[in-house]
Amino acid sequence: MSSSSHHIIPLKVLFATAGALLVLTGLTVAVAYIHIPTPFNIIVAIGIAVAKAVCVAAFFMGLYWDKKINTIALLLSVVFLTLMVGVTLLDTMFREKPSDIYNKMPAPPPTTQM
Amino acid sequence: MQRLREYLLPEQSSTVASDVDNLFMFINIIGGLLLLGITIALIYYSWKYRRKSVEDVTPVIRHNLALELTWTIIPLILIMIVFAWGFRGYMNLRNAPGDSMEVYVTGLSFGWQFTYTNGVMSGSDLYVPAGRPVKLLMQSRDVIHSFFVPDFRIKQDLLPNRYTTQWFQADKPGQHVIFCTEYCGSGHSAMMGRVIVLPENEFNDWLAAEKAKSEQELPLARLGENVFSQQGCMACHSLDGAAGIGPTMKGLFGATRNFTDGTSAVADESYLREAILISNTKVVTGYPPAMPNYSGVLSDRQVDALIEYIKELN
Amino acid sequence: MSHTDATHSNSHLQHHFVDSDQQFDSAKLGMWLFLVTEILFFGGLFVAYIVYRAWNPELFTMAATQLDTVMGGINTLVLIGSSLTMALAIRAAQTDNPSASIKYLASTVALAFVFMVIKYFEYTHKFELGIYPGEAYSFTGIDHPKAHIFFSIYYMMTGLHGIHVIIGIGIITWLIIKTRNGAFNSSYYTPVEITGLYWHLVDIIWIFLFPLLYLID
Amino acid sequence: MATLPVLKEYPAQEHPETHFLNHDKSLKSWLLTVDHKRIGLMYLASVIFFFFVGGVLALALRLELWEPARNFMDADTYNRIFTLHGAVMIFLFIIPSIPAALGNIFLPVMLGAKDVAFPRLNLASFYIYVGGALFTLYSMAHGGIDTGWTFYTPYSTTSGSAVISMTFGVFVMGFSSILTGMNFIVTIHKMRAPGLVWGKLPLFIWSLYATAIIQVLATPVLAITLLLLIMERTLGIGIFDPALGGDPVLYQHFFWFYSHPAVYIMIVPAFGIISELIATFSRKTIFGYWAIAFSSLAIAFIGFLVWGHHMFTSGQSELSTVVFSFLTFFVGLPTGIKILNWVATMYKGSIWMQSPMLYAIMFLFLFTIGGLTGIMLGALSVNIHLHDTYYVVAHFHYVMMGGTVFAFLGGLHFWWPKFTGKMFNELQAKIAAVILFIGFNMTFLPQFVMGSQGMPRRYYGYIEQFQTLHQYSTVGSWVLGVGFLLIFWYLVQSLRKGEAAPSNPWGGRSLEWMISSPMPPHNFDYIPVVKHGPYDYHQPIAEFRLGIDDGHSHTETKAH
Repeated sequence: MSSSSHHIIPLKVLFATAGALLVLTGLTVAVAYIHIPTPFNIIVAIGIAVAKAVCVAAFFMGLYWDKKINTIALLLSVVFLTLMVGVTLLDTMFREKPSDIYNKMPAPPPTTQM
Repeated sequence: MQRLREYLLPEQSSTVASDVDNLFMFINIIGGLLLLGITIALIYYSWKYRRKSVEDVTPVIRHNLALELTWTIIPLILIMIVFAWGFRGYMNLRNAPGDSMEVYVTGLSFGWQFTYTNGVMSGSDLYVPAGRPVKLLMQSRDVIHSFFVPDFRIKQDLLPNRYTTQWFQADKPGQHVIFCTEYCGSGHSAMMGRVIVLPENEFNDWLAAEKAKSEQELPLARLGENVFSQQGCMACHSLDGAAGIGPTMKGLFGATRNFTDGTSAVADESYLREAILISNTKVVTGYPPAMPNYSGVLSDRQVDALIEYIKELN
Repeated sequence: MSHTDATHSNSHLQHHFVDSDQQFDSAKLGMWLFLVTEILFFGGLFVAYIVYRAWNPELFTMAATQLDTVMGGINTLVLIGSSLTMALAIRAAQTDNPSASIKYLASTVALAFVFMVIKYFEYTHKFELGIYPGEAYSFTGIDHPKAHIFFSIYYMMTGLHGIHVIIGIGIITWLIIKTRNGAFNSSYYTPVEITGLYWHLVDIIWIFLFPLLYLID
Repeated sequence: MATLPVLKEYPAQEHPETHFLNHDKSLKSWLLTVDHKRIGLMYLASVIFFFFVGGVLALALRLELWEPARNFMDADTYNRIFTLHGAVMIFLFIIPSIPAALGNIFLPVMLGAKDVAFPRLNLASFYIYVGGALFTLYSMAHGGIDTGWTFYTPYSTTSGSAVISMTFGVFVMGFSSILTGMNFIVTIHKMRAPGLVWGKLPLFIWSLYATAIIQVLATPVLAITLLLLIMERTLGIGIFDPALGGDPVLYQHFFWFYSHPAVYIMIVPAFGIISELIATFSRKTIFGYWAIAFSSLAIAFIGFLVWGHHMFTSGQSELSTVVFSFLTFFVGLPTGIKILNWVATMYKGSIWMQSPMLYAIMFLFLFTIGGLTGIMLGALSVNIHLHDTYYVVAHFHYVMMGGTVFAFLGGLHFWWPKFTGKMFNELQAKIAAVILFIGFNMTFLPQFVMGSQGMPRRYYGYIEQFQTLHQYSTVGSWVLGVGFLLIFWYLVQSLRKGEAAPSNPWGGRSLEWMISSPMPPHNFDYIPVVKHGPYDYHQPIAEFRLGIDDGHSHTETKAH
């Protein structure tokens, strides 16, 4: 159990990870230039970013060999961040856009005119 | 129970109030019973199982599945009832009937301004007809305020960047207090108003009379009086010499004013104009710099009218 | 479980730990928890970003054209490179090779400087156009009433990230000095390891910032 | 676990000559200490000081409210004082009160560790807290702040008061809270004594664990929120300020994402203390150990999903209002389970009504009221009427003061002999507890009535119909003041000439009672081995006083 936390990451893995990151960076730029329709371009961009982040976390940061509790901590932060985003959007996406509701409603009688 | 409800809650003056009150009393009764049970258990156990000797031995009771399930499931059912009841009431509070009369509400530090669709404006008093749903389209001019009428059980924040709405229907003529319930500064607790419910025909007369009043060319001082009330100035400035958040208007014109920066000036027309439009450049000693800027809010004619009105108060 | 570490050298072992494994594991978990707080700290900005992007998708498409994808892309590569050198520095420390460790740490710092220099050019170029954060924003090239909010978010995100890079430069420089003094070896290299974790997180945050800010189409 | 070799028995030394309080008496040894007990004591002194400050502010507010109009201060002073009362009580007193003060002193001891995992970080956390407190005092001196402790935009971006220094102070204190939380999580994971498996952790530790998770996950969001607010005021970044195109309701989401879970940072440690008190003074195995332990974690988790119930009237979407209301009720469930478990623990116990137990009983009563009125406030249609009225004020005082402060006092009395080595006057303690109970209810029960009658909160003046109730409440606040003065008086007396405390005055079973009072400088001279759970009152007490020789620790290290 102690040997796992002192894992020495093989050189091959380090360089392979760096290589994968370079390829994925190229991919994400390329994808940006081919104009995928809107919801999907964001999904693809985030998907590639997540893949890169997983590479870094698993191999550079050694989570792959490390104690599970550290991975759990990382996942916990992601889960709670997702919750914060999701639940905030429950409000912001389901009220009419501030600017739109402004334009749609009749202007209030101006207060300065007498 | 009836009397307890009447003590705990203000009068029921809107169509939604009784449903809200029933839920309030339902939770009180259920909660009261639970509290009573727990209190009796606490006191009884404390006495019954008091330590009799230092050698007391207690049984090992780690859990009891049936008991634990009971006190999980019964509260679960109760809170779901409360949720559903509250949800229904909330939907009722939110969805204004289609035939509602619309009134625009502006909250400002520290007063209320009501504008009817025919252009009539009223400061601090909201006149409505009895027996007709009224929908408020609300907006704040500065910070967040909240429009609360306890007798109607309604409350909604006013935001500076968009409209919020709420509605009510009062069936009986009468007067009801309006509070601001979102903290907004020095005059927060003075930011009160009234809802005046009139019988339908009296309301129509009032609206017509106000309409006529605003159309004729008023003398400046009378216009000033209207502006003073519509802008909610009296929340801070009294007319009778009493101290408020701001100085009284009585005897102001021509008096010498001392400012916090050590200077002083005579309150003449140009001073008053500056004090209204760019309010906090000079702050009178003894008062907070709480006055909002009215530059861009009031027209020149309205400022002139206010000055005339203040002069008249001497 | 092996206790070779504890017997090998425990001059660094603090009195309240039983052995250096416990100390090492504790330090590492502590660092991960710190990274958790960092993620949520940046997370607030991501929430602001997502909310405003969901409200004004067209603004984000327009405003992103003002960001230099080439510079952002180069910076991405620079940070990935620095992550690699950081990982190699840890490996060198683990394998009792302090001179290699110093070399790799120095490369990491150098790459971090490259990153900051590129950032400097990006910022100054924007300032010349009048793209400032907040009320000082005076750029007229984007026809949108909320254009300044996009750039406020941009400056907050990249600015906070930049501050983290600068802090990283400071810590890694300190590591170089300590390594030169022979503070680390295969049985004790905790500071190198946990600084590495920090540095990789800085990289991960940039991995998300790059597509979210520069690559909007 | 059964095979752990028991080599030698170590009974606690009664009335030791040297202990952590006197082994080094220099000022430097206190100010630069890395000993968790001394840091905890410095925290304790600080939070008590700030509780006093916040309490005096509260008395001033209550006195002003004696009259419907001006009594002795103007509206702006009143607004500054209520803001300060809130900010001081929340950020300077209640958040650090149980975890950073009592938790710091007892968490490592209860785990059988010599210190927390990162002692220097622990000291840093204390000084960061002091630094944040200094910023708060600075903003008091420079005009004060009148925004309310919630700093809502756009009032906080336009108000002329010292918003930046105050929010910066809170920002700084957030880091102190984060460091304490991190330290506790790592300590609980990595520093448990051999045999102390998760199922044998005292419930106070479980509650601190849940609290620490909230601190680590939520506090960074407060930091970024306040940073954005400071940027909004200095640069005008326009994210929250409607005048610049921002959205004030978004600020409220950011703020409550921290500040609602923060409510659980305040109350969950109190649950832990109550579990200890009820079990110890009933001398009985706790009922539903896992239910209590996991309900803390459940509360911590659900607590992150209900922040919007502070915003039912804010203009957030109706969908989110409904979802938040629904989720809010699910916090009530684990909380109710806890209360019933405690009551069930007392059943067939051997109840010794000493002052800590008295506080626990009072806690159960007051907190039940606080919890049930929380259900009331969760009900949507009723909430609309009660939102931002005195009903809410009364509700959170029943939870925070009737709950956390009473539990804090219970814990303080419970552990007082352990960390001071002195007993206090039990009769006076009971009298003070009763005075507090009466004063508390007198202060806050009328506020429920006022609130449901429609009295809004944060009001400097009020309409005359509420005057009688306000005056009851003010008189109650004086009774509370007297109660606290009495406690202060007899605790000082106890320090000066209290009877020397035995190592285990209440007959507790967890590790802190197995060492001498006051504790030895490094807690344990040996590595303790834990055989029974902390609530195994059916086992002979001799079997709890066990240890193995320090020299053998490496053959039997952690059992996790």
